[in-house]
Amino acid sequence: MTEKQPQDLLLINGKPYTSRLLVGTGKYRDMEETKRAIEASGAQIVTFAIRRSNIGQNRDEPNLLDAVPPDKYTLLPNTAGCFDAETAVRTCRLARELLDGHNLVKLEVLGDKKTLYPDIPATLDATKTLIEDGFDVMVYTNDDPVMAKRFEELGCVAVMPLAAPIGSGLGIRNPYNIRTIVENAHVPILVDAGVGTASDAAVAMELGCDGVLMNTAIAEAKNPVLMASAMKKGIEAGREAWLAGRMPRRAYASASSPIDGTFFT
Amino acid sequence: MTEKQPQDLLLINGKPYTSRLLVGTGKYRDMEETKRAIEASGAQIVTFAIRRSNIGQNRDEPNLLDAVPPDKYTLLPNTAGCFDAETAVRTCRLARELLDGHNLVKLEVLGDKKTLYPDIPATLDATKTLIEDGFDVMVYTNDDPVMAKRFEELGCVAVMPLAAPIGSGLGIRNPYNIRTIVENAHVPILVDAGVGTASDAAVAMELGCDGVLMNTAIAEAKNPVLMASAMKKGIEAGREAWLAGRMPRRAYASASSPIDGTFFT
Amino acid sequence: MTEKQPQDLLLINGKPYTSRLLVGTGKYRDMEETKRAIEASGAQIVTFAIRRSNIGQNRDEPNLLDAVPPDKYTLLPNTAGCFDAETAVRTCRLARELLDGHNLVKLEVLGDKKTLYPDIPATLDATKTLIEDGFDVMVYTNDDPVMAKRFEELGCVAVMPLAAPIGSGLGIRNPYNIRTIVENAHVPILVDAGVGTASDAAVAMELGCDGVLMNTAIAEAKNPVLMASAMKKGIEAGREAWLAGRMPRRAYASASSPIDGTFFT
Amino acid sequence: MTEKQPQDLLLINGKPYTSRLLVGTGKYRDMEETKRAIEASGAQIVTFAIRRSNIGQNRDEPNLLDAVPPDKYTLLPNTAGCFDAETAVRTCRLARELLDGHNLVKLEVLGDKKTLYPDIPATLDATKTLIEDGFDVMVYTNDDPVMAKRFEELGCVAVMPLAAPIGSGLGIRNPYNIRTIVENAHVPILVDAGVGTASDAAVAMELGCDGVLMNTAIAEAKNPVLMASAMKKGIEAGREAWLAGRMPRRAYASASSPIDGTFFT
Amino acid sequence: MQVFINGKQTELPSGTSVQNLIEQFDIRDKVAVEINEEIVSRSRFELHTLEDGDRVEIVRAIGGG
Amino acid sequence: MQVFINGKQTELPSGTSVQNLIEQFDIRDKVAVEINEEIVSRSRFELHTLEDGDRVEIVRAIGGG
Amino acid sequence: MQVFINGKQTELPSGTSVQNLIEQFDIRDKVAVEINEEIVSRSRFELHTLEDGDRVEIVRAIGGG
Amino acid sequence: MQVFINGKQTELPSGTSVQNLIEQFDIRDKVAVEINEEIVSRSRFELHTLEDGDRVEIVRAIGGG
Repeated sequence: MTEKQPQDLLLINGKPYTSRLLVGTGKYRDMEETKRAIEASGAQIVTFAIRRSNIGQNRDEPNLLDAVPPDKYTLLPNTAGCFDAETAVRTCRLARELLDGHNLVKLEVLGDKKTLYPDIPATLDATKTLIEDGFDVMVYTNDDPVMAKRFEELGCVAVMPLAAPIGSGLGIRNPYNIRTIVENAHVPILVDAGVGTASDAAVAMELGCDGVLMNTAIAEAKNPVLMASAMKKGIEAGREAWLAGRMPRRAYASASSPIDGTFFT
Repeated sequence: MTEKQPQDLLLINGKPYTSRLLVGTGKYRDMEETKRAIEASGAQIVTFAIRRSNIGQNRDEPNLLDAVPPDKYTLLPNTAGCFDAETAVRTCRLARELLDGHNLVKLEVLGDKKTLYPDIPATLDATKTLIEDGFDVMVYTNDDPVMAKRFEELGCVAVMPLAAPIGSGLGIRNPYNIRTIVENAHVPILVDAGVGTASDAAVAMELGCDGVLMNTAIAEAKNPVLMASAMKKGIEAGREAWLAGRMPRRAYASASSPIDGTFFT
Repeated sequence: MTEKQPQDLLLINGKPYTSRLLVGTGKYRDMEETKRAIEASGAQIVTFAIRRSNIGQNRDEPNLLDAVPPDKYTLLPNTAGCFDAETAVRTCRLARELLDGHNLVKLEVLGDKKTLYPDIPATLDATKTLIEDGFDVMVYTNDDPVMAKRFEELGCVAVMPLAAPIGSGLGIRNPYNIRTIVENAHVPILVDAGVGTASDAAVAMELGCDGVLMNTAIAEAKNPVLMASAMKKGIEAGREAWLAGRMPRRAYASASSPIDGTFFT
Repeated sequence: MTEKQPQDLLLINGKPYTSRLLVGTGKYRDMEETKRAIEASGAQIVTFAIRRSNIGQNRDEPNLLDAVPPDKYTLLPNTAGCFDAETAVRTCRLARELLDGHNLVKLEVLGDKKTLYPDIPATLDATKTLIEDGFDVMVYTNDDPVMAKRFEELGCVAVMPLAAPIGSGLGIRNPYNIRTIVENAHVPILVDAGVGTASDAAVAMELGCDGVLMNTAIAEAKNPVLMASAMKKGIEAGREAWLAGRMPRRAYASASSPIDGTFFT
Repeated sequence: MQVFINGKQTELPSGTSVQNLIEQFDIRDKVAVEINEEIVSRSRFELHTLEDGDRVEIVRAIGGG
Repeated sequence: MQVFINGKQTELPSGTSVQNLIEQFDIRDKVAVEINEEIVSRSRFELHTLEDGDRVEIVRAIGGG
Repeated sequence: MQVFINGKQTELPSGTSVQNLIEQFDIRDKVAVEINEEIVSRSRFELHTLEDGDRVEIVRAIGGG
Repeated sequence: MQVFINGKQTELPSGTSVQNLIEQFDIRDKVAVEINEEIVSRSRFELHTLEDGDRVEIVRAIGGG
């Protein structure tokens, strides 16, 4: 819809994006599939993890930063796998060094392996440390509206409530919470985790979210590249539907065709 | 997704369509809005009603057939407003005459004004009469899988179960029925009625439907033209997601990032 | 609630019942379990099937009519397994003879083995024949409000829409339809088929249904006798909740305790 | 079910209860209605608030402790209305004094007036202080499984996740979370807040919860006393259904009556 | 003679054809015509003359779903 | 003579009544009987004698939902 | 002297005990008392005398959820 | 001297710099280095020499969500 494009940009930390779909880089068959899926998704912000280099073995394996060049994408290092504030902070500092001083990070401090829900108190601690240390924090949190607001007040540049457990594909488990978080927010709200298919992404956007971050829903589809395209369209569909203002729900029917002028009576 | 385009066509009565969104022409502010919404929707099949001509008054009101030229769209006359088989059949014959012998019709024989659900026995009667009379019938029915199969066996060229009451915007009330109808079908299954927003359209397609027909969800949106675009994308998103094959649902979490290689332990 | 008992009776064909739970007798481990489950359920109307007698083999197997004595229960023969109107009618006539002229029957004419949904046109035919022949017909139908009304108009003494496929345990798939059927009805509406657990039964009653008939949900529970008791309470809970008039739903919170008088401010 | 009664007791802080329904005392028309509703509910644990005494006015207004005598009920003072840890702790100390040293309290530290969701960090602080001070803490929390486990580890005698916002009547918004909390727990899990009608209470119990605390759903029903009875039965129905072990859900039908022995073929 | 046009009783000179009718009422939309529940095809508008008491329906396409 | 009892072809002496049949097969359940798709009421079991080729159905109540 | 009772400033003779207060205001409900955010146990109502400027809270049980 | 590189104990000649390490192990990926939980910036790889017992972490970007 050319008439809305100009004003409908996602602003994160002052930087504008036309795409509202953020993607991860895990679980793909290979770097080539990763690359093609990201392209099909139209994502402009791409998240990745930090792990030890291989010391002296398979040195020719392809490099993620070649597949996702920093000049083309906004790279978003995440702290996936961290179960305490300290390791999350160390991970962010290594990531900043790795990306030559780039301050934008996705913070997740996990509370339990079964749900991969955040450890909220530890996430609060890490958030404070990182913000003092000059990071721009996009924070993974649960869908509690009170906590979402708290992270905004601490100065996070985006708040990322989960829709359902990471990698579960269950969709938006509690739309009431997400809607309330959106209503209260003055920073971008990005649904992070739990989306399973394109309609889930559309639902998130129709609740008024500013964007969605996903990984498994694309990477574990039978055809990841086609699903990436589906997600791109699902996000756009949901966003446009939200901007367009949906019809009211009615308990009963309402005819689409006029009654008068029927030749039978 | 250029690699799927060639084979992913909707065939109705042997004629191929690239769009899987069918739209109605009721409830718009004016003919101009009707026209722009249809264009934004990308629809190739457009349905309309048959009513008495104005005898001698406002003769200059714009004409639907100018807004929706038969050379550009497949026109689908419907029998909206008919509560018995006879008037539905008469309406189809007038429509065929009006469109110079065009045989494709959307049959609806309504059972009650509160729900606008079909009158199934009367719809069966009208279907038989119309098919004997050479019509290609796209039939509006409830979401009963047994009845959907029956209409296919009678020779309907498409079966159109409702998702929810016409104009209710409640979305797919019973996905189990729609999925069962799709599994059993050898003709196109098009969800007709009940869609309220873009994610509803995506859900219908993710259930395996061949297309969706809607009117109120677009015409009653605050911005119908933008909603038409949202619906176009929602249909494509749902279709691609269905073709791509969604990830399995899981009751618990599954990490997106590898565990090994973490520098903390 | 002693104050409501007097007026809160289920009337079927003029006969009053205090229990609104109707049960089937299939799928139990043995006749003893059948008997104990029925007692625990508090059911007063019990349905059963008609099959050929064993000719000359295991003549000592227990007899259903001993486990469910006609002087203690209202026996409701059903036409389970009939896929056409004729066999359903024959079955009802044999049942009437078997029960010495008892006219109350549960009619089901099935349309397909996968869903066990009714064949609506055949059910209409059988209904007319049976009513002419003096039967009191309780009819199994889909959840289409138009058809439910039609069966009432034909003179059925109760209309029994399905909640979900027989034996699926999926609960009320489409509460909107059930509620609409109830709103339109002047005969008892009994949900038949699809209930899986006690809360499903409560939901059906909270929608305003007059009762629920179930079999699999009790017989296939790990502990059928305990589940029978759960269902009895679930039905009563839902009925009382419906009579009591539930609180309004609110999108946001409403404090249970007064704000004034707090000693902190 | 006499065979299960003996072993099916709710143990809170070592004390056994036969009722699994806990009720509040707010929002009733008068003390008489409060009393009759509590009796109809069968509740053995009753919660109330602490507020300033009236100084010199309407000294003859009925007294809650007369309506809910401590020798008949386990009284559970709550900290409703507290938005910080300090006032919550002060409230608990006043309550203990008021009840002559009774240590059992329901802690809620609220985070926001719109949702009345807990302030999790403040609730953690208050929990630690109260437990050090010898209180037996039943804690109101959100439905985050990680936080629920944290409160158990801190030594709370019961963990009380919300089903939906206090007084919203929306029912169990996120059954996955509640089920996960139950699976992980070694202390009683009581759903607190959000239940709207009897089936909601049954659903909570079918998820394996040990009990439910409610107030508005009873007090704001048109007939609170009847709704109290409905809730009692709903809780028992859900509990028995959970103990009985529900049938599996099936996507398709499964006949209740045997196929063989039909006289028609 | 008296005929019913779209439900309205109307006086017309005998011998009026469908085509005359279309012109008289200045109907510019594309229409279909039914007389006494039988279709009259466009090709026969000139030839088909109305009879006293005919029930004539003249219909067109309008917006509907 | 040959009759079909619950689908099974059976040889019976002519003149056999429904009552004889019930006794011969020692059927103790309460049953209903249909011959050639017509009900034979219990009161007529003694009187009603079978004909060659009769299709006899003897049914009873069993557990079902 | 001036004390604050449930937030209201009140003039009282010095030497007033908590018990005097309860009686003076004819408080019949069972109550708990906090002075300057410290609990005063019921057993000490007689003994505990108020000081100028004390912030006294007298609370009771009321309906709440 | 003994240092721990990505958790593995390794013998290195004293005076080894971070840069030497990168070259010795032929690490071609872009990496970040932490020694004893302190970042060593890329600009200091040449200058920073390892001490006996140092815990060295060499990390890179990999696929994750």
